[in-house]
Amino acid sequence: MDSDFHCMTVVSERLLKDDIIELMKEEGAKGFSITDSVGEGSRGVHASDWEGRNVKIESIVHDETAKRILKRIADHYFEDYAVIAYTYPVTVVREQKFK
Amino acid sequence: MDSDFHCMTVVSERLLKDDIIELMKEEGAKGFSITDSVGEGSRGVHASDWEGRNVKIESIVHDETAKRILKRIADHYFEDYAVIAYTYPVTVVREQKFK
Amino acid sequence: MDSDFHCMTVVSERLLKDDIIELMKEEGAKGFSITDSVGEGSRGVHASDWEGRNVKIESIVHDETAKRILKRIADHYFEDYAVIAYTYPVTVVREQKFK
Amino acid sequence: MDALLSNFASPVVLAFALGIIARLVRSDLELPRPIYQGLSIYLLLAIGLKGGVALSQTPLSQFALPGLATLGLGILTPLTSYAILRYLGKIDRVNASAIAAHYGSVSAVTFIAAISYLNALGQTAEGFMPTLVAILEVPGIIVALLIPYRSNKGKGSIKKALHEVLTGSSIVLLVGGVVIGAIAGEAQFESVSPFFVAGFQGALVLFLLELGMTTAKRLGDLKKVGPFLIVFGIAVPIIHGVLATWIGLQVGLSVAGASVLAAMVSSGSYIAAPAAVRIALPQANPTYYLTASLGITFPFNITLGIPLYVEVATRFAAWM
Amino acid sequence: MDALLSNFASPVVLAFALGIIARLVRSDLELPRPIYQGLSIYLLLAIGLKGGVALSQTPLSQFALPGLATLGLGILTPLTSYAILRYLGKIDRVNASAIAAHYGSVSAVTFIAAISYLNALGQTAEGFMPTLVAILEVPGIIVALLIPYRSNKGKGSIKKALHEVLTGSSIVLLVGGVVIGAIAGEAQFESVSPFFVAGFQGALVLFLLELGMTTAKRLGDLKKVGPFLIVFGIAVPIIHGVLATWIGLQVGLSVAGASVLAAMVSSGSYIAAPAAVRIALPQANPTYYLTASLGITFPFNITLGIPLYVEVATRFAAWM
Amino acid sequence: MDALLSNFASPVVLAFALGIIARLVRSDLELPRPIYQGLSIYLLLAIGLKGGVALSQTPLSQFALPGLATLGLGILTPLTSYAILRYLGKIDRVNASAIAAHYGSVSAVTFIAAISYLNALGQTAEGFMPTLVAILEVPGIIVALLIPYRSNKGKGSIKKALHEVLTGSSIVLLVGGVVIGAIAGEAQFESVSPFFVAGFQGALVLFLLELGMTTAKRLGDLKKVGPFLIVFGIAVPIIHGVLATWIGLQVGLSVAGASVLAAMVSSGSYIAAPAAVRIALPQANPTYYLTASLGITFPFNITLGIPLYVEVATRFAAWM
Ligand SMILES: Nc1ncnc2c1ncn2[C@@H]1O[C@H](COP(=O)(O)O)[C@@H](O)[C@H]1O
Ligand SMILES: Nc1ncnc2c1ncn2[C@@H]1O[C@H](COP(=O)(O)O)[C@@H](O)[C@H]1O
Ligand SMILES: Nc1ncnc2c1ncn2[C@@H]1O[C@H](COP(=O)(O)O)[C@@H](O)[C@H]1O
Ligand code: NA
Ligand code: NA
Ligand code: NA
Repeated sequence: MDSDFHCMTVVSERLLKDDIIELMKEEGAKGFSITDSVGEGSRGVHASDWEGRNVKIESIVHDETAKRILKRIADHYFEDYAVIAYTYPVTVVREQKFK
Repeated sequence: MDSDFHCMTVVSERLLKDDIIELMKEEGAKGFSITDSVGEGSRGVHASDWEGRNVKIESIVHDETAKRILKRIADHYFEDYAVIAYTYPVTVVREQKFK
Repeated sequence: MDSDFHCMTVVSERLLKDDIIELMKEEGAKGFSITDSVGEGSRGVHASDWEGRNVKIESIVHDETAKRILKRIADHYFEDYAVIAYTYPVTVVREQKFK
Repeated sequence: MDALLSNFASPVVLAFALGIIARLVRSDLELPRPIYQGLSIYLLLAIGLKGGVALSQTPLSQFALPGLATLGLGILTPLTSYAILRYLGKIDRVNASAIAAHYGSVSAVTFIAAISYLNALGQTAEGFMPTLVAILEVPGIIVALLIPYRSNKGKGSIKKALHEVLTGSSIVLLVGGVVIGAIAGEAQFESVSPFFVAGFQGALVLFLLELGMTTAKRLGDLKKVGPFLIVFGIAVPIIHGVLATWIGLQVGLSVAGASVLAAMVSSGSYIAAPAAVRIALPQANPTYYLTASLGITFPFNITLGIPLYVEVATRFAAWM
Repeated sequence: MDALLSNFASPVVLAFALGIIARLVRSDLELPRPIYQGLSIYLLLAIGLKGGVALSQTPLSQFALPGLATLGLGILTPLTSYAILRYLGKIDRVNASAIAAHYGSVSAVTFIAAISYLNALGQTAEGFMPTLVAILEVPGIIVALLIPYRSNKGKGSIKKALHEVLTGSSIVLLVGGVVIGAIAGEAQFESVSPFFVAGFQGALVLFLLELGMTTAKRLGDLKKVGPFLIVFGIAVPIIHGVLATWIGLQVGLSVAGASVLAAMVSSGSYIAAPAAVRIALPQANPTYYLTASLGITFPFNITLGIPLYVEVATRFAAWM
Repeated sequence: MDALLSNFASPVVLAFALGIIARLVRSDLELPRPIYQGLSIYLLLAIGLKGGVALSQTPLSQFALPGLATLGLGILTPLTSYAILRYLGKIDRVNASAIAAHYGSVSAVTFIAAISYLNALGQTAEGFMPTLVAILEVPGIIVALLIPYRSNKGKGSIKKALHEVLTGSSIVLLVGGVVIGAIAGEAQFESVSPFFVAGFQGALVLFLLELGMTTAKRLGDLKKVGPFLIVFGIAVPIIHGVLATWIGLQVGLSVAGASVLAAMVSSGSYIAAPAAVRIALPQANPTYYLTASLGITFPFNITLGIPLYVEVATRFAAWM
């Protein structure tokens, strides 16, 4: 078992889905899982009110990768878009799957 | 980066959704995300069998807030309703978003 | 509050849903929550492309239980199926609910 | 007898049976939830609209007595149900009123099934019947929920429960449909009638397929609820149904109208009532009330109950 | 006047009102999202198909002028909107062009409501109108979005926004439907017409029920957007609508056709435009543009606007 | 030739093309999954019901031979497919039987498309054809899956796979529909026929729009599967189709009936078979079997194959 891995989680308006996945892959994520989500945050209405729901994107990545993704998402999207991001350590087996 | 934050998670029958969100806001949660969920637990049939699915409510909140929410949910709802609650530490950036 | 508990998480093609739940119960899980999920991983196309989405199965279980489930899922399913599994520690109240 | 057989050969009843069988053989057949919800919105709005158009052509005088009678039955039936559950069944106060709330209210699908059954026999009930469904839906729930609250046994919020039932989607769609239909009238309704009228029976087939699958889940709980509740779930509808037939004829309904009223009054709610009861009486056990109303009374009514009420209404009418 | 009243009694408008009321009384009524999406696919494809079948029977000469006029209006209206927002409303450049993009594009539902309204009056617009919707949808958005980009105020990607709007589902379904309808022709279309024609009005009722609920959410934002935008959301449609009526008649459209063109031109998009604007101008505030187009202009148009344009078109035609 | 062209102008085939194009231009168009599932439940139940009503009017003697022939073809086609894949294509045992299972079973949509195509030509196949679909669906899968198990190459559970395919939703709906239709008979079926018959072709348009989008995803995998499988996916349906046409006519089917049988037999399953194969042979690569049956054979059949089988059947019949 190996605990150098993190679950990198992003909840954002649906619009950003493809961009965020691309960003994650660029930083080295090998896979991801997406669930539909609705929510409320600090912002008032956002386009997703009309266009559809939020997405929650999760990717099991290496520690360092998570840090880089977290930073890039904050830099690029926090100002203008409805998005939050966080990460937490997880234990996996057969770590080669995520590298 | 800041790790005094927790992801407060509640899985409950849909009926309680609005009440639990209200409770979380009262305790200081600044936002939340909801996903649909189905499940099975210690209870047998519950109304959500018929009425719809469970909801999973997640909120990134401060450490202390999570503790208070956890306690209040256990006290108010554990006896009569289909609900579980747990919390785990997460790392966020730009913590002001959650305070 | 008690932190000997873990959230055991499995993301797999829908096909395996019932088998994985059975496996979890055999190992002592007392409940679980399922959400719909779509994703991409190391494998290319898998049957779920056509048949439906992935499922994300989460179960709050004791530390030791999580370890056993993780191992069995890796042994049985990692080779031929689209599935990942990981676990992380959570804090719960009224632990008897999960034992 | 013939009529009974023909009921078993109706696509609607057969689809219900297919749903049960699909579950029993553990098929993966599943009507997606949004489709099920969409169908139920469609069905409720459709009966509301048709009822509204009919109501716009009904003089108030003709509607007043049946309306009052329905209200009276809505108040009476939860009380009789409660008394039987409590004193014959020895069921505790909270669970007794939880179940009584269901039998005080109405199952819209049973109502629809009754209408369809009569259509197949070539009979038509009064056009304002959907309005009676709306009248019947709420009071019985309130009456039953008040029982434990009067004795401080309620842990939940009766105010919330009341709001839930009054603004629940079935009431909004039924009453909303009736009002829209009444304002629009026949001419304006024509443009939407291929959608809401011609498609109705077929949509009902899909809906009952799903309801069959849901019922099958409940059947597994039959042994949990015990023999008393099973007898209750068949005997009480018969009692209430026969009573409603008689009263319906007395207040001037046709044989078809009295039969439909009987189907409504005898039925147990399984949408509005469970939601309200869960809020007002969270400590009541849903296995009891869901199994009784959905697992026993509903299948009984759509197979044997409705033909029975029509038979009884026909005989009563012949005497009168 | 009579026509106006009859519009308020149409099931479609009444369903919209019911949706608003359901939200105001905090009902739990909800049309599941997949149903809503399915309905909008159905409605767009249906108007495309019908338009295509009609187009296959229209000589190009008859269609050329109205097509060009629509294109011209699609370029003009975002500019007038922008000017009014910027110089009368003192709204900043980014938000002004975000809102202008919505009024340059078109609301397909307003178009459909206009067609239905005219049908109820016994009038029929030219069959190629859906093609005009497709022509009108895109240019206005592009024109409006180019304004801030010319002055380096755009932070998002206009290329992505363009792709979004050109391949957005409404364009694909409308244009695709028109092409399918034109290739298939009347004979082949017959087999699918019970589904796409007979069911249309009824499906629209369900759709507007949901749109009423969405609009109600927007109504709460009315105070946030201030009085200028409220006046804007009513006055600008009237200006654009009257202009379009006049031009429509000049290029040879019938009274019905000119009225429908007016409804289209005056309407604000709330599907294609918000998506594109969110991508191209993420810093613009969605509360402004969504509330204006969906919360103000849409309800105005389907209740008062459309009857007004028909009235104006009738009078213009009498003068000419 | 004319018939072929008219097939390309049918709304159903054009909608399939639109679906492919929508994906190629990367449109965000998407039919929500629950709608897709709802439509497929509707379509399967509808063909079952219609078939059942027809069956109730068919003497057993007329049905026995075609039924047996279909069963025989269901056992033969997976074996020919396997032999070709294994010995001409040099594909390993597991993947060969995985693919063979698909060609042994049947694509219900291809069946429906054949029925529709013939209707457009003014021809009607025997009413009991849906029953043949049910007979054809299962045996081919079992035969193909038994091959690797006999030689201990199966890692999964063939028992589970069998249960899956026997209780799969397509079998339950088809067989259930046939039984309901047969019991209900023509008179009882009338009330649901506007929903299940009149709406059918239109619903099929929406369904094929989605199937076009799914197919487009598969097209990207064409290079992964290599030239052999592409040739296989066209040649084998032709072989099986021509054979089935001949046999169909021999056992007394009409030209239309034999053509529909050919479409069924030649088609590759992409709902029941993938699920069963995934369970019984998890190590087989889904890219191969999904791309072959859905990416190659299905589009071939609904555009060129079906008109070809009709042509062949017509000529065979002329000889006989
Ligand atoms: N504290 C929070 N906890 C969980 N989810 C949140 C939180 N804040 C925001 N979200 C989610 O992120 C989305 C965007 O948030 P915001 O940018 O704050 O409007 C919301 O719609 C929620 O789904
Ligand atoms: N051990 C568990 N792990 C994850 N989810 C659970 C667990 N126990 C219960 N749940 C979820 O919580 C809901 C209510 O549980 P209960 O109150 O035990 O019936 C269930 O329907 C599940 O969705
Ligand atoms: N690194 C990852 N992080 C999150 N989810 C993943 C990851 N890799 C795979 N998945 C999920 O697990 C499923 C199967 O993955 P795979 O077996 O790698 O094809 C995918 O469809 C994803 O939903
Ligand atoms: Na009742
Ligand atoms: Na416009
Ligand atoms: Na085949």
